[in-house]
Amino acid sequence: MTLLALVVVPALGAVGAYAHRGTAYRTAWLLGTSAVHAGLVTAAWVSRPAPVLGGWVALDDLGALVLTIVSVLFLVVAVYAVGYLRHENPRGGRAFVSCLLAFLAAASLVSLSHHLGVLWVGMEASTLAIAPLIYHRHDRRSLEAVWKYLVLSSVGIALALLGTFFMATAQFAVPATDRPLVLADLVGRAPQLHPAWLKAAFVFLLAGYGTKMGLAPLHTWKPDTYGEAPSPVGALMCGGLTALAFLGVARTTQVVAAAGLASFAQPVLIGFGVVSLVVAAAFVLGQADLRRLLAYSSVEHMGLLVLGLGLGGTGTYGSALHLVNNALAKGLLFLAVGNVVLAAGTSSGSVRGLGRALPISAALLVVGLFAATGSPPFGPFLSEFIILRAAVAGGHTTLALVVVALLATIFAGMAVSILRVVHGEPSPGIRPEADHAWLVAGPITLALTVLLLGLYVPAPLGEALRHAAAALGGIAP
Amino acid sequence: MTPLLVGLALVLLGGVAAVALARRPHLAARVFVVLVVSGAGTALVPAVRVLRGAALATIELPTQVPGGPWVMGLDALSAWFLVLILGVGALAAIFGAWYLAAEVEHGGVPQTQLGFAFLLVALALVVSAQATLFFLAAWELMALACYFLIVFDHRRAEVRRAGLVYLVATHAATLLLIVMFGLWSRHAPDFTFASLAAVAGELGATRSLLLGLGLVAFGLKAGLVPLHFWLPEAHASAPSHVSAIMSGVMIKVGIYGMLRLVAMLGAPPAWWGWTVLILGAVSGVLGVLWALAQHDLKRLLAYHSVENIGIILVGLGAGALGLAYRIPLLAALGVLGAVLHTLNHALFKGLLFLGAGGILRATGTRELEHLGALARRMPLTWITFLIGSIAIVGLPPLNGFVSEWVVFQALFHAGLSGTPAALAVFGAAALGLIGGLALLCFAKVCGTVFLGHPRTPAAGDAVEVPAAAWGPMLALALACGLLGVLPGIVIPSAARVVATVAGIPADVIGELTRPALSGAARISVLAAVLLGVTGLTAVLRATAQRRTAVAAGATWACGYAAPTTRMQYSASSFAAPLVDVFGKLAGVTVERTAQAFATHPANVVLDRALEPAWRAVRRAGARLRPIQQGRLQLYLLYIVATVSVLLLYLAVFGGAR
Amino acid sequence: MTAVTWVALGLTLVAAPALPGIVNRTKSLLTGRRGAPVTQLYRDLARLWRKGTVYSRTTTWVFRIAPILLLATTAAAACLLPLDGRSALLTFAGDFIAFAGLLALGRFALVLAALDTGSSFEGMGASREGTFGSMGEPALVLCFAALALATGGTSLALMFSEAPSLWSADGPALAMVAGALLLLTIAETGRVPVDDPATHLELTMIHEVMVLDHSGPDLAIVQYATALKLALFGTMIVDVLVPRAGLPVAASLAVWLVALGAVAVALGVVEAMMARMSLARVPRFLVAAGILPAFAIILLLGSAG
Amino acid sequence: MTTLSSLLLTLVVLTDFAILGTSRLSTCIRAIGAQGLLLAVLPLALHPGWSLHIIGLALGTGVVKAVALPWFLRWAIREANVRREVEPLIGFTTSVLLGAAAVAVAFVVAPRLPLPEREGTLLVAVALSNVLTGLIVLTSRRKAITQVVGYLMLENGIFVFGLTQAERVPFLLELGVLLDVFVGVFIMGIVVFHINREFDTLSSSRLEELKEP
Repeated sequence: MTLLALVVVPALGAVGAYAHRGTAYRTAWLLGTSAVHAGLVTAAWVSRPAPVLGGWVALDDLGALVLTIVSVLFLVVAVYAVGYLRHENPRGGRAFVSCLLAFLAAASLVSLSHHLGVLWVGMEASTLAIAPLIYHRHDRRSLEAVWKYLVLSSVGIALALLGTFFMATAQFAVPATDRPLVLADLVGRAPQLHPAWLKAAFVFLLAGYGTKMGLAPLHTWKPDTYGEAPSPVGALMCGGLTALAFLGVARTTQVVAAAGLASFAQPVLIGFGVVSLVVAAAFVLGQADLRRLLAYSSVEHMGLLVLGLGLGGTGTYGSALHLVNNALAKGLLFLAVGNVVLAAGTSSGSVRGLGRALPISAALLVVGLFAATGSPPFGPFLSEFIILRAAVAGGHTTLALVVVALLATIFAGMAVSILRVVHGEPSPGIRPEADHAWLVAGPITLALTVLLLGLYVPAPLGEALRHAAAALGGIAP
Repeated sequence: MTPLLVGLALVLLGGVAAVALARRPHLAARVFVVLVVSGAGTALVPAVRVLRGAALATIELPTQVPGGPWVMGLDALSAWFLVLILGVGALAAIFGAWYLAAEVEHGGVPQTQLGFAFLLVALALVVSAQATLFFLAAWELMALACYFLIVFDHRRAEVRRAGLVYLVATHAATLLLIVMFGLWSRHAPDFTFASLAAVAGELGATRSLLLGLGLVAFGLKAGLVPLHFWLPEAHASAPSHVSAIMSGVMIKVGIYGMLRLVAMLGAPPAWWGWTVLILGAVSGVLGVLWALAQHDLKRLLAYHSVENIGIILVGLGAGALGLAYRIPLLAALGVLGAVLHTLNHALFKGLLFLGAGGILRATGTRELEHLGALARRMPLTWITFLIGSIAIVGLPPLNGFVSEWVVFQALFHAGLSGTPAALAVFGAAALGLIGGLALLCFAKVCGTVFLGHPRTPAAGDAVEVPAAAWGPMLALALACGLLGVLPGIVIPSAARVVATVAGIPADVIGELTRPALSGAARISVLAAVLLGVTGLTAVLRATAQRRTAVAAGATWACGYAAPTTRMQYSASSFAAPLVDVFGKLAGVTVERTAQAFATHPANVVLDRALEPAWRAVRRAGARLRPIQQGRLQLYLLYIVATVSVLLLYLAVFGGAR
Repeated sequence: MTAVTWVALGLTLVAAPALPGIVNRTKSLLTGRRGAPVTQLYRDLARLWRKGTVYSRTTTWVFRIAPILLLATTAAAACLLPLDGRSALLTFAGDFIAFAGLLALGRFALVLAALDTGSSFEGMGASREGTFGSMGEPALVLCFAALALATGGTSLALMFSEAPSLWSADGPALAMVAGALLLLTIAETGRVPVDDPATHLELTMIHEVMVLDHSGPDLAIVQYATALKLALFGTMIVDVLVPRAGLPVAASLAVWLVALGAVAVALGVVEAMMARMSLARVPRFLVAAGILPAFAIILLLGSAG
Repeated sequence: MTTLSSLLLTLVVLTDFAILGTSRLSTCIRAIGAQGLLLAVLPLALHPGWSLHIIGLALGTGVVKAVALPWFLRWAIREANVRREVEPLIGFTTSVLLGAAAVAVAFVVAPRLPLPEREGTLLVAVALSNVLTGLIVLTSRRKAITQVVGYLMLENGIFVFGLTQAERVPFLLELGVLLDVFVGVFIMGIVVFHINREFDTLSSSRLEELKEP
């Protein structure tokens, strides 16, 4: 029941939010639904619910990680949205909250689906739920952004659908008792899957979900979308939506690894990882616009995720952990940038002196910078360390050094852009009310959590990560 | 360990209190000083006990992350650095409270105090961390705290630039350390230092790689040439008491890292010893040479940090050669020299930077060409600064001499060893040159800042700093004097550090360092002789002068009647003959006109190598930019192309399982 | 440390002012002049000691203490040298660093005193003194290193008492060291061709222009200390060249004094034969002084290996 | 594989060429509608058993792909006053030649694929042809609305491939897929509508404001 409730509650919430006209009512509805969702997730952690719907919907550790990420991030964004909606009144406010909640429902479906087809349906639904949110300003730029987002994501996700069918085709040799595209059966009988179709499925699913993750060179929608989306939506996208897409890639890898074809998948994943890092490094340098900067930083982190996945061994553990850390750190950074945009009216990076004019948000921005670039003792450091260690442990010392050089470049680029707006004499016209409690409470929580995760990985989380790594064919360090 | 934790907590509390009491700056400063000093004092207790031979202590922090527990422990090596961190740190905190008082209305002071407290705590944690992730976390905390201290005056563009260069450099170091520890830990069950040290024997060829990576990463922090590029600007930009900590203490953490690396990995290969030795010699010579070219007081002092890191590394290199070629005496003397010089440099460089801060506050400038004649206006600053200068030049009877003396002996013993290490004796020539150049440089500093005529009204109207400022300077000066005259009091403790690093039992080290100890006693006698002869000569001259007239007059100007202050020898011209000798290496552009002579120093590595490299990287990045030109059809083509490439891969590798 | 050592120290202190006299006398004779008597410096010192002192109003206590410190450091350095050819008053491993350090401290004091006057001339002299001093430093260290390698000792007493007995084995190396020490003596004590104590053009001076403002007893102390320094460097040359460890005490001291005189004569000959070189060439002169012992070290390392 | 299904599949490829070759938007939309209709009939022809599953699939496909979407696209063109030309980036002849090459590739590759049953070959070949021609339309046409058409072609190709698995893939899932495609195209249509209101022409080449400087 819990599992279905996780999807149904936000879906009903979406409908409920659309039903009423009052803004206060809608924000309360948003907060309430996300709190209930978070409660359900907690309940699912306390006692793991059994699979339902013939094993199509189930909760394993990898799914639980993604689900938790999305739920926590959504709660934070919901709180943030309360403050945000006071300053920005998006046109079609009703649709705003409804779409947010619809996204939550779709995301829950993705996290819970143990059927690759359902996974695809959820993924497409989450893509579509986000689209109206990007367009909420109804101007040319956001229109262009949403158009590119829609077309590129749709093409990507169409490729993923083709891959899903390939996966079903790969099952032709297994006994008819196996349920098609159900994860447990795919994994359980992976060695009997047809290798060529499985590999083809992997290629298309990777390209498809990779587009949604924003792996270079499939990332091209990302900067435009992140640059135009409202900050709460951006935070959800770079923390939540990417995690969902990664889950798609991870599920595929899970099957491929179980089939003993990891040696086919790994070079591809590593290749995507390195290319993403290179592209991120190239575009982060000299990037003035803060939100586009975050988009490229997101490309970087997606690269790290598939890199860890591709390295195998402890790298998968690193990836799973990095998924959590990335969501927290990027969510924090995006909301902090959101405050900057609220205060200065632009994310173009032309403001100065936020450290004086907007101290709390500026501090959050700086913390986010160091967290997102993997400085110890923040959580991302831990996961990046594990991934890099997996690289050297796997004998990829050169790769590790290249990655380190790229990470250093990205750090330099991000530090230049972000610290430039923090320091200096404050620009005129910065609205200090962006440091309001509603607007900083969420990011502060994220900052503390991401710091905590660098120092203390709670036992249940550690256990989940270990199982997730094992499911992906790796081990815990 | 408890006093250490309590002490560090007190230090941190001091920082927090400074922020909490931000509305009452005087009270905040006082509370900050009291808490930091008492915290440092408390934390020093276990460190001193360990240095006097107490057993090692460790605890595990209540963290829970992959890679094993976060162990915190104090051995002699940690304790030695802890003493230096907390000792200089407490004095700098006192000075800093006064120094920052003038900045209160500009804002940012409470945050700076907090950052300072964080820096001290992070430094202490770095040297007491005994597990990889803990070490890296403390390391980064140190780096970041320091960054925010450097950009205290972030309204100035050059400060922001210095901060950024520093930040990127330190982040690069962190990343290299990550690779190093990652490589190392793949053989170990967990990431604690104990486990890493246990697998040191199984590393094979990786060991060399680790040492190489460690040298670069820790070298970046220590500021050895050519990795020093971030250092001069950063040290010059930070508030002076922070500069004192950075130059005196923080860069030593790089040395600590190298020592810890040797301690954990065992005897390094000979190439590492040679590299360290040669880089040390190069850093020493170039550091002091570039210092000579400066006329910004703090930047000049920062370059001297490069020089002194060079001297430390010459010692460490000699010690490493001793370990590599199995010459215990050489190993003991080399590392002893390095360890002693680390302490000594912290004392006198801390003193000099505090002095520079006092001068900056009193005159408003750090530009040598704008100062002069401060000896009359600021006598206490002058005396302490002079003591620091004599110490840093390595002249008897002060502490700098003692450690250089040990390093020299190490090099001579290398020469006598009859092994390939004998060539290290040429390092002595480098040390000699460094000493001579340092003398020239500090003659320039003392002469232009404190002696002669004031070059600007600001220098002429300077007022002596209050006790809160000269107190810490005096304490450091007394320490310099004490360790110079009675070096025997620290050598046994330093020997314990050497035992930890070189992996030689303490009693054997005691035997090996006995000549140093007895020599130290003679140095005390020599100091007494010097004092005696000076007194005797003074008395003699006094008797002579009692019988004859002592008159005051104008300086003899070789017949010229009306010399002006503009005719005084300037800092640029003082260093000119030497800068001429070294030519391009000195990194100076000279401006010579009929009326004036001026030199413009450059940060050779940063300006001529890294800046162009950085621009090249950015250009390369810009080359990729056209791929994101906004056309959707093109983006779709990327997807098609990517899928095509993947399908090609599939076609090639798709068949077999 | 015996009474002989004290006697030797006393002799040094007494005989030192004679050495510049010998140098100048030799030079005069060789250039066809009679020249001042050998004891000229004694007379000068005595006269200066009785004269009044003028201190510039610009100067501080630094200016006053510098001559004293110069003499004190030189005298303390004398305690480290085995003047009697056997042992020194104070000897310990690595005392050569103290020797070099003490001389450097004296130089530092004198340079600061020069800058204390605020005069551009003295600043110029100080700058030159510091520059050339710094470049002489590695040469001096390398000389000590060569001697240490030859004798196996790291104290001045061991180095200089053992060195002369090794001529049969390490003759070329020792010759190079002796040559380098001679060059250093010239540079450190401000003799031709590096510096000319007798010049009258301030712009070309090094040492002399730095002490322009010293007068009376102060000037006497500075001149005496310079002479003492010459004696110390001379003694080092003597100790490398002349084996006197086996001689009876009195003979040893006598040989030493005679040899010291010979060194002074040699300096005088050099001064007579050579002209003052341009300032730009001095660094090369000092580098040459460093290369000699470096070669010596390579020779010694080669023979040891 | 019945003759009917072979015929239907051939017609599907022909509609692809119609879309590639035409210069008129309305023809494009008519062709994609026709393709939807063919696809709706295809399951019935392929799986003569006519189970509830197959009938439902055919009905759903017919409603969504043959009726709703073409109607909606036509509405968008009308309401937004779109000019009726296709505006290709490459010529129509070139498009057709490219399409022919793509179809050739598809028909060369398909028999080489290790398929469970031989009869599926034509199905797979047509599926791949559709995917490839869909990609050609997507990358070579300027107008936003033609890109929607290209996307639909791509989806149709995948749908054809999915028919090889129609027996195995549950009905619920196919419904979900259909629904998603419908909503996707619906949203795209709305965006197209807005684009035209904002920009005076419905050419997506004007949508190039967001880029790296």
